[in-house]
Amino acid sequence: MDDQIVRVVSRIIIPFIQVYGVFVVMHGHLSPGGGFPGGAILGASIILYTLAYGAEAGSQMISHSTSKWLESGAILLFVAVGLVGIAAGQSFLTNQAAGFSMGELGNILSAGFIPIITIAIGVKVASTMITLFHTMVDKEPH
Amino acid sequence: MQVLNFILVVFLVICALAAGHTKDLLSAVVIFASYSLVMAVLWLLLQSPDVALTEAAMGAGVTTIMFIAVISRTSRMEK
Amino acid sequence: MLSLHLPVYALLAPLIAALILPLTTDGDSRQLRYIVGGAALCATALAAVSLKGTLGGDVYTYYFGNWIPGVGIEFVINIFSSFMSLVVVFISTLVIFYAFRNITHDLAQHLIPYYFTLIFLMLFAMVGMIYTNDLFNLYVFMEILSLTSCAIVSIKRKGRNLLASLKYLMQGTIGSVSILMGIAFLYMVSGNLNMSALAELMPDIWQSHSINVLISIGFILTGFGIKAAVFPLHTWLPDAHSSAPTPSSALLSGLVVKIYLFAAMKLLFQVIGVDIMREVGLQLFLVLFAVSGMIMGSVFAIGQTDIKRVLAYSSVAQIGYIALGISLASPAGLNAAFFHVVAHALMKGALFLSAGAMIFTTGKRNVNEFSGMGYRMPFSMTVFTIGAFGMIGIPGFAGFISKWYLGLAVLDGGHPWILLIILLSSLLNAMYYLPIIIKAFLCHECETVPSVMERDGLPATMWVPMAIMAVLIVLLGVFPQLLMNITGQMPHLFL
Amino acid sequence: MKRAFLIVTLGGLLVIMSYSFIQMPAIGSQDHPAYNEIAAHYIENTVAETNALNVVAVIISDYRALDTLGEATVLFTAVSAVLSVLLIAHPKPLKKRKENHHG
Amino acid sequence: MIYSFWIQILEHVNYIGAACLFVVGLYTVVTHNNFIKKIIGINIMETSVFLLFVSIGFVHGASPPVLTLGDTGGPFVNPLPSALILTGIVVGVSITVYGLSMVIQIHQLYGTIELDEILDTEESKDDSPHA
Repeated sequence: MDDQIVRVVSRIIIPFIQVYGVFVVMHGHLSPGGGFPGGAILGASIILYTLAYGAEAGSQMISHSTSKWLESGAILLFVAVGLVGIAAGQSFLTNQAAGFSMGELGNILSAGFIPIITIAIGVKVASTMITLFHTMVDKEPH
Repeated sequence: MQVLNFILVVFLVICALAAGHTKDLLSAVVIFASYSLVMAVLWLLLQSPDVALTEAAMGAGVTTIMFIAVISRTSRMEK
Repeated sequence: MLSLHLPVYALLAPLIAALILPLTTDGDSRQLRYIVGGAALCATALAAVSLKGTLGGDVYTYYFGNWIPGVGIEFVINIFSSFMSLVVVFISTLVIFYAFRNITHDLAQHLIPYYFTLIFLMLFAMVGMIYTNDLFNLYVFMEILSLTSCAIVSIKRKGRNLLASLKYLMQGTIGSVSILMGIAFLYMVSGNLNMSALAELMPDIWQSHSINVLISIGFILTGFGIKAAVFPLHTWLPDAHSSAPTPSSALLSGLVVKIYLFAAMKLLFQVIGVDIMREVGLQLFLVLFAVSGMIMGSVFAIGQTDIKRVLAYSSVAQIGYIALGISLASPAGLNAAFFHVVAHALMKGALFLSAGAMIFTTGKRNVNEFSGMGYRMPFSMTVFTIGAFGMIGIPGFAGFISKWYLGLAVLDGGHPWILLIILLSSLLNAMYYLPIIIKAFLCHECETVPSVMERDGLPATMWVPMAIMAVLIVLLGVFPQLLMNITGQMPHLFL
Repeated sequence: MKRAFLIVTLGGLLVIMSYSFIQMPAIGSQDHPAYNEIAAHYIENTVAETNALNVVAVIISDYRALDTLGEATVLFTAVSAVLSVLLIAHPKPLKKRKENHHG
Repeated sequence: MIYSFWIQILEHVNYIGAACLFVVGLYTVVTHNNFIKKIIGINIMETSVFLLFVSIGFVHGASPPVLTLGDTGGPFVNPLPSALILTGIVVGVSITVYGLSMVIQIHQLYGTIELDEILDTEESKDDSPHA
């Protein structure tokens, strides 16, 4: 994996991939896309970084403990959003009636908790893909 | 449109058969990746862009990377 | 108002525990035990309190996000779902406490938080599967359950575990894809995923698209048959259940397979309906599979020497009993099946936990090496004996009651020949349980010194769960009305 | 022999499934039973009820959000399961990684 | 008669293709000894069900279920199957990755990923009493 060309090219394109991934996540409720593909794209950018610079550098960029926190935190955020509904006197995972701001149709900040949940899914999918890949290529020290 | 649909479905079945038939696991995985991509195109044709995008990112992208990571750590040929 | 959300809290408690476990603890700490034990007790308490609201026979529904059923997801909380979720959570809690010490025997320290994470995720999935009233939601919970139940087998990382777990994963995934295919067939003709709505539409669908419904029944029954290890599809079970760590075996044998039977039951009775089942003649078909499982499971168990393999094959036979009760499709049959679900969960739990305690202390797994075990580990062997007597169906233990009621249901349903098979199966059960017990307690050759250690030297987290299970088996055998009063209210929800 | 039996069984399955499929309305026809009032409900009420445009995203994150919670849990389960099979106990990983992280 | 039969097939080609893929995937899982091939077969089975679901939701001449500001005319495809399949794809990936992780560990223990070879080794081990 000591290839200078791969490193230079991936250093150039990784920011673009990440921007695209963030775009897909953020516009999930307005255009095709959403948490799953956006998170997978974000995860793929880190996987590309790992492929170009080696497993050591990749696990330094997103360390194991960081991704552990991201994984649990994303679902906890999801559950917390759901519990807001109960706190507001409605059911679990209630959107409009629980007092989430609906915003203006077509804006990024609209549709109540849908963007929050999309971001949670995106973070979850991305961190999962990174952890899985790092675990798979992590060899036992001989 | 129906003709393209038909061709894609036939291609899918051929890909599935080929992925089962080839002895080289790496080829099988690459055939499987192309299967996933064709599936994504078919879903785009069936007007489900969300599913197509997800399949292209997850099925053809991440799954293939994982398969190749495993093949690089195990053996490449099927006996 | 608060009690309305109790089922959701009972669902979320294990999930949140599973999420924070890998973050806060690293293996053998006191902190881990506090979090795990606290969460398990909390889930049990929540399930128990949510049962209180339904004891009078009330049924209420929980709409997630306040969406109408069909558009959103719906939970149905009735006496069946709240009581069965209490059973699941309670027995899991006992097993979790048992696992604190026992699992250190099998696992490296850095894996222990993940083990409990997986168990809590499994609890989440089981409770969700019992409550849900939506087909696709059922599928999602089912996938969590099948992944976790494979993972708590493979976590031991021995060759046998990995092979058994991979086999389980392959067959289980074929099963779940079959179920998803069945759901697709149902969705195709109805456009609805809500079970109650589907049940209302079912007569019309049966008129217009009977072949789709038939194929769907075929796929769904095959899938659940694989996952619940109904006789000819049971091949993964003995490997997986015998090689797993002891707490995993107790959970998998005692609870997980039954959850799939419950789900199959929901689909058969609440979606397809008894009338269509009778019209197709499905009942006799299912009875045949159940009966052959009752016999063949015991026959296979006789030839085994590994104690946990004996217990695993015995599960195949006991699943046959439950499936028989269900496929009779009469109130008496369902009542007997529900009673046996609880009784078998307790008995198989007691058997696996006591066998695990003996393996934990002596390292012996082969039943031929068990001579004199009754002197060396009297407490564990007594619990084992109580469980085994229950399995055989000796009066005074819980297993007898369920067999008795099953026999009555069989006579009631007009299949008297099955009574002979129940007797034969009990005889076969006795053939492989009694030699173990006799060898353990009546050993003339071996010079055995009675154990001087109190309760076999087991830590309290291990012997207390075993004792609770043994006491409950005897209690249910002597006072079956305690449970019958509750299970008796369930059959009318299905028929 | 075994393989021939398998092929015959699977072929039978294929024929039965195809037979039942042919009874259905053609692909894309609007009188398909699945294209019912629930699908219409999603399309018609999405903007009014949730103020978002992508109906599929609304379904997965609002109407059927519990499915998505379950699905995120499936991913979490997969990570826990893979770590339980493959995680290696590094001698002193925490300290070293933390230093690198801050430095 | 024959001609109308082919028209029928052509009109239901996605459904029948899904059935074919299901059968091919099942055949691959059952007949192959190689674990990676088995996992590919399971993936094919899963995608076949997804194809069936998406085909159920399709409507001729409809637009994708993404509304645009102001204009809400015209038929839209059924959005529910798409949403279900999004979940299904992720579940499929999870199962695949977990299976692959076990394949890695099995390869480390046995040195092969062929089921029949592993069973041979296991049987020769079985002759000696195991602990």
